[in-house]
Amino acid sequence: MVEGRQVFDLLWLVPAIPLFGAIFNCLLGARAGNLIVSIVGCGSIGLAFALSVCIFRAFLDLPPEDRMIEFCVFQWIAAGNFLAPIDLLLDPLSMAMITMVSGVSFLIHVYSVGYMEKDKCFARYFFYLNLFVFFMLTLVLAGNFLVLYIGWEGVGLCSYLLISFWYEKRTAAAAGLKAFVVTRFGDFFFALGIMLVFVQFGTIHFHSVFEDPAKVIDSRMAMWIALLIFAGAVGKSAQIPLHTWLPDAMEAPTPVSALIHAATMVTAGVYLVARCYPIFELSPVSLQIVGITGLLTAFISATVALVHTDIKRILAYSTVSQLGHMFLALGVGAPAAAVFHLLTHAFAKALLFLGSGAVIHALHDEMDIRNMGGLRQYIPATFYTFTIGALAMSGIPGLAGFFSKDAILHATFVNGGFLMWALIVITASMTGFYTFRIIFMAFFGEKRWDVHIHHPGTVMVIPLVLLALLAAVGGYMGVPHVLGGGDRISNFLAPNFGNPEVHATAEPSNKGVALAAEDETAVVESEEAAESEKVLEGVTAETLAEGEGHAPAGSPEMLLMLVSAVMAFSGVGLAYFFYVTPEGREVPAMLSDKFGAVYNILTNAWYFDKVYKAVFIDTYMLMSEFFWKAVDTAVIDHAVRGVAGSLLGGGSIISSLQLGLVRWYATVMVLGAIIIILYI
Amino acid sequence: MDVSNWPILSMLIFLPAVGAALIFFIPWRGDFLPKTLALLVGAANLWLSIVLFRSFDPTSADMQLVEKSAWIPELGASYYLGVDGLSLFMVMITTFMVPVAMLSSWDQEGRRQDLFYGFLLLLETGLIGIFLALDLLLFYAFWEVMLIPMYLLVGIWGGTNRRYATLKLIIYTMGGSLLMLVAILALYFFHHAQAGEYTFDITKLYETPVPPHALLPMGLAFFVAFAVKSPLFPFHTWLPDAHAESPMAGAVDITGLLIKTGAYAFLRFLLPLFPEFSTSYAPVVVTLALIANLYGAMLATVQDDLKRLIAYSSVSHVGLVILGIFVFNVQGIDGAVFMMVSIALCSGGLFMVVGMIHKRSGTKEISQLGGVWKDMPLLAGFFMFFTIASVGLPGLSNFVGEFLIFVGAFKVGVLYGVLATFVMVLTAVYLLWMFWRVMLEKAPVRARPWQDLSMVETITLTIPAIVVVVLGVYPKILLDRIEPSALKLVGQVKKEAAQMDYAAKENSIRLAKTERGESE
Amino acid sequence: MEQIFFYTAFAIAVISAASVVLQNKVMYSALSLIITLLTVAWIYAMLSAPFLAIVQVILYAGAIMVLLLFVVMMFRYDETEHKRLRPDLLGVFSVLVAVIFAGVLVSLFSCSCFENAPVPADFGSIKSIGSVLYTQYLVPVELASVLLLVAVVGAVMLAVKR
Amino acid sequence: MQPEVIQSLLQIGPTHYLVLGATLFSLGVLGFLVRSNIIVLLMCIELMINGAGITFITFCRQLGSLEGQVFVLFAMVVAAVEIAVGLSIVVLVFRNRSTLDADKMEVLKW
Repeated sequence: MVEGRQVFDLLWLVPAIPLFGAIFNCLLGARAGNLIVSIVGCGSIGLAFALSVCIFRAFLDLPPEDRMIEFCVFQWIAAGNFLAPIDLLLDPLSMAMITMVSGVSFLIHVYSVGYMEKDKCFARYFFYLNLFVFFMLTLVLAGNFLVLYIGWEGVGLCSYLLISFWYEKRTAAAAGLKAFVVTRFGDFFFALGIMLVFVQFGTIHFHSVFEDPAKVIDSRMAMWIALLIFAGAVGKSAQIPLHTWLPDAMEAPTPVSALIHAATMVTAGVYLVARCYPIFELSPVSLQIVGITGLLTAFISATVALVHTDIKRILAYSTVSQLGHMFLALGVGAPAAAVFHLLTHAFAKALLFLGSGAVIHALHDEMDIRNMGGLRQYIPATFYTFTIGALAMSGIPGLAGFFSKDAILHATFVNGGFLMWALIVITASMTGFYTFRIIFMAFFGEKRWDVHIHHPGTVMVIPLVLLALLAAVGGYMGVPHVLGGGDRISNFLAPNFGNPEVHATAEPSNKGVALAAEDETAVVESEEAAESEKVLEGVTAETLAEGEGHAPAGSPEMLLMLVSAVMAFSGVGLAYFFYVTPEGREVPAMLSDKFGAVYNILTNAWYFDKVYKAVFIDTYMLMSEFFWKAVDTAVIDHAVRGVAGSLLGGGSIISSLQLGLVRWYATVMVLGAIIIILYI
Repeated sequence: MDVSNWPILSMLIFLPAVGAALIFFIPWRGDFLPKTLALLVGAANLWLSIVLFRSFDPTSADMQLVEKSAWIPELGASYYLGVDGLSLFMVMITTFMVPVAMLSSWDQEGRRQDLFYGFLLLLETGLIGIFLALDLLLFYAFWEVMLIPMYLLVGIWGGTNRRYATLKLIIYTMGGSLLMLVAILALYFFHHAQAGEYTFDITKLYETPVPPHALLPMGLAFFVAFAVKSPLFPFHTWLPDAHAESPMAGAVDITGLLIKTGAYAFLRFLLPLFPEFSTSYAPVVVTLALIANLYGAMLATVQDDLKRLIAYSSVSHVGLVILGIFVFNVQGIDGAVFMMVSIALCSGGLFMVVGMIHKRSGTKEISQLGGVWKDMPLLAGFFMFFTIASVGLPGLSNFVGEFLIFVGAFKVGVLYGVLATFVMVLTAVYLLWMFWRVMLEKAPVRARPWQDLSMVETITLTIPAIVVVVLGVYPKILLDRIEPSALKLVGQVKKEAAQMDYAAKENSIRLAKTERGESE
Repeated sequence: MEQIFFYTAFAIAVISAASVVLQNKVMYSALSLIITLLTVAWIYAMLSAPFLAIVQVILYAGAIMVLLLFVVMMFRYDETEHKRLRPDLLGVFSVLVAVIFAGVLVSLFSCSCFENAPVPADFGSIKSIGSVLYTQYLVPVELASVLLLVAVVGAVMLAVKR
Repeated sequence: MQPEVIQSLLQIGPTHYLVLGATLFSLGVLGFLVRSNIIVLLMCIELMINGAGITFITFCRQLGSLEGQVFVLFAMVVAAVEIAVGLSIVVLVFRNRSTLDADKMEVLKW
């Protein structure tokens, strides 16, 4: 095995191999058969994964304090004092990310070999996928803002290409364009953020910016930079104002949704905020804004997921909701928890997406869960892996999701204040509810379809099993101290986010208290956003009553853990009650027509799409139409033609003097003579 | 062979002219021979410019390979050529784009192709002359020479109402340049009043302080002439017509070359000759450039004619270039020069692709196109490549130029930076929407599927594509050489306008702007 | 004595010139033109230019007027339809002409300081004019002959019916 | 009438001839403007030429040089040429338009 320092010199190979794979597939893919293309495609990612594992092992036996390796590939742009070399940075955060990204994408590559083999643009698909992984790895390994921006834009481009992969479908092309433009709008703010950093710090190199930002910029400037960078993250990770593109992005092939819209791209925003955390810490206001946005996103998208029927859209909204959790964790000062949740969520959500892909594959592209059901005995492997993923997702104790979500809940309770905690706990229960709603609707109950089952091939099942394993085991990375775990993830990320002990232990750190105090104002504002779901809360409250109610012993953290577990179980129980037990069958129908207004708000995803279309798109079109017709043709062109017209007019007047009469010419001559004589 | 004593610059200018003469005056039978000759001459010129590139010393900022000889001694006009960081790449992109344009119209039907190629070579002479001339009269001469082949190229081989388009093009530019001639003469006499000797040589004219009362009219005259040629906002209406009606290769030249002359002339003549005018009126010009930038992008969204759409996108990009020039800092000017080169490649590439679609479908209307991807995947690949390059994906050449200009604008004024950067969203909107309407979706039923790219067409598209990638990945080859001249220019402008230090006044970052904050 | 000659010539010339202009019938104006030409020949003689007088008589009265009369006779052109003399215009134009005439007179009388220079006896004779003609003005004479030739050929080409 | 006026009238000097020339010329011009028959126009041209001829001869007599007369000779040649061509045009016009009225011919109107 390559040991010691030199393994890190191969760091640049990690993003480079997928790039070579992509180039190969692009140029020779069409001619080479599907087999070669899949070998090259999966091979390159597998190699990258293996390399990152070696680097990870070498990285582990480095002492914690010097786990920060710089590596400059070559000088890219140099204009005046604006230096932007291509340099890579390896530290615990990026180490964790590249392993996760390359691991998950390797599994997804293997899965999509099975999923896509009948598609005629097989090579082009792997070209885009490899290119995507290349850009994602560049983004994660970036050493300065501009290299991160390269990855950032590249990832956006690949998601555009992959969403509109089936270009024949009008909705796919539309979704692709929508995704690209909305993320591009976020990138606009991110670019401004980079420029502001450059203007303030004089350099865009991460290390020199984040070493000691306090001495260069005051908190007000830090707020502007933080907000701009956060706006970029909002665009990419589909938070509230800019989240409309993610549900539509489900037009992409399912493995793409699994890779891009679950595991990797959408988490880029969280990674960015985590990476620039030192600046965020400088301005508490921006942290609050991040927290609140995260909370709002989590809550709203969870409510929407309750009522949706398309299996992939539910998962999309659940991704948006989980991302909301991560941003909330960042907002309340627990970046380690956010990253931990990111990792666990990646495994679980990828599994869920691939599982749903298998279901859709089986039912020949049937997306609507209403006409699924009873698939349990037909595709058992998918059912079991899907259930493990669902359990992990909804935070059932023992599995991955529980530990990471609990860390977030704890941090919110400690730093965020009671109301934020209450809201997020409700969201947690909703997560449990809609995840298991899919399972009960799809796998249990009577068969609501009649097409011949298309059994997923082994190539598709293996990744599912592996991911299930990861989802189950993943949690033990960060078992909190209270439950006797080593909380290895926080220690591992210590160099990035300061010592973990401060966050995980029960008594809130001094910074935490200050945050809580100021927090009342922000909470009030989120109050009226929550009132519309009062109704639903009523429903969950009475089920809580018949849950186990014994008073938990031990420290408040144990209590918190218990409450979150209870909420998770209540959500699952409710879903079971609604969709499996015979008498519960008509309750959802009764509920939906009783609260009709609330129901269709939720089904139309809070009308975000319609509002955006009316406010932005139509006005923009009108404005450009106006500019074109009124200003360009009418004003400027007219002026130009006016000048030409007047010349022509003048000419014609003069020409009318030619009467053709001999006499007339004679008189003109005589007049001339007179003038001459008078002159003399 | 020892190259240093060759008069490279004059050869660069007059080789195409010789080629054109050969084509015109020798009665060729058929088109093939003159076309190959033209291509050879173009390639030779390209090789010459590469020799020039190699013998160009990147460290020094002043003029190199200078050639000076008496032209009209009585007038004091000298045949004075020189190349520096700014003009080197203009020449190279010209010599590069002309053969590419020839290749792209290789199998273009239509009569008298040999004349077409001859005029193309004449156009190249005019353009290179402009970039190398350091004598105002010589510059003006080449400035007018360039118009004639342009008129004939678009006028004879153009689209349907080409007469109107070419006439508008010529009268527009001619009007502007006459103003400039007046200003040149005024400068000429002012110089005589001070230094006592008549000369058109720029280096001497740089020092002549222009009396304040005459400063505005003369500066304005120069500005209008260059604003018309590099279509800046109020004077841009000739560009969409000229593009919509231009022959396929001709369009490439308009975007690729003609537009750059205006922007280059700003750098070479307006800024150093009238520093006070440039600095005092910079905010006005910058706002005009911003308007052009956003306005061009907006208009491009609603166009139905493909070539007109790309014309407006050129208006938007050129707005950006001029913005880069008038922010007077190294990043801005570096970005502007780099952007000029990359526009020529990206928009040029887009035009060639549109030309190929136009040739097959016979129509430029987007409404009648659709689903081209299924019929022509190779062309779709190139179309996607050039669209993404124009949108400004990092790693391709447009991004480097754009980002440098954004940084330059941001350093000078936050509001300028914000408005300039916003265009990247609009560019994405109209380009990708166009890409969607033309390429994706179901193809309307067609008499016969269009056959994909021929060998010649693939070559014509791959060459600029490779250069775009190379410039995107390794822009240092350009940036290092542009930098010294840009620094010299900035110094020249700043030193002259010391009392109105533009940068100091502007770069107090005003943070009051609310629309940037993402506060919920 | 020669005053009487002058004044009679003056009167005849003016009257016949006026009649050329004012006559309705083209025939009559042609005839009055002939009279005018003859009086002009007479005036030439009085101004001691005998050769010219003779040439005038032969060329003008003889050749041109004959031609004119010949053409007039050729077209039985009925004057009736065409007798409009445009009296409306007469007023305007006579004013114009009067202005020219007055101008000339003014310039004449402002410096009427001419005196007839002494002149040798055979001043206007054929010998003297001939000698001058073929010494100093040889080239114009040749040109004049060419001009005449062209005129003849032109007239023939134009008028011949093809 | 003052005696010197009468005396000047009596004493025939060059001015008298010049006056005659001027009157002839003016009548010619008047005729040309007023009449609309082409043949009369030609005649008026003749008048004008003769008017000019008289002034020539008077000055020639007065200055004692023969050039004037030579010039009048050439003037006559030109007059002859002019009449020849003029009449042939008249013939043509009459053959095509069957009218000689100058006012009807405005083919050249722009």
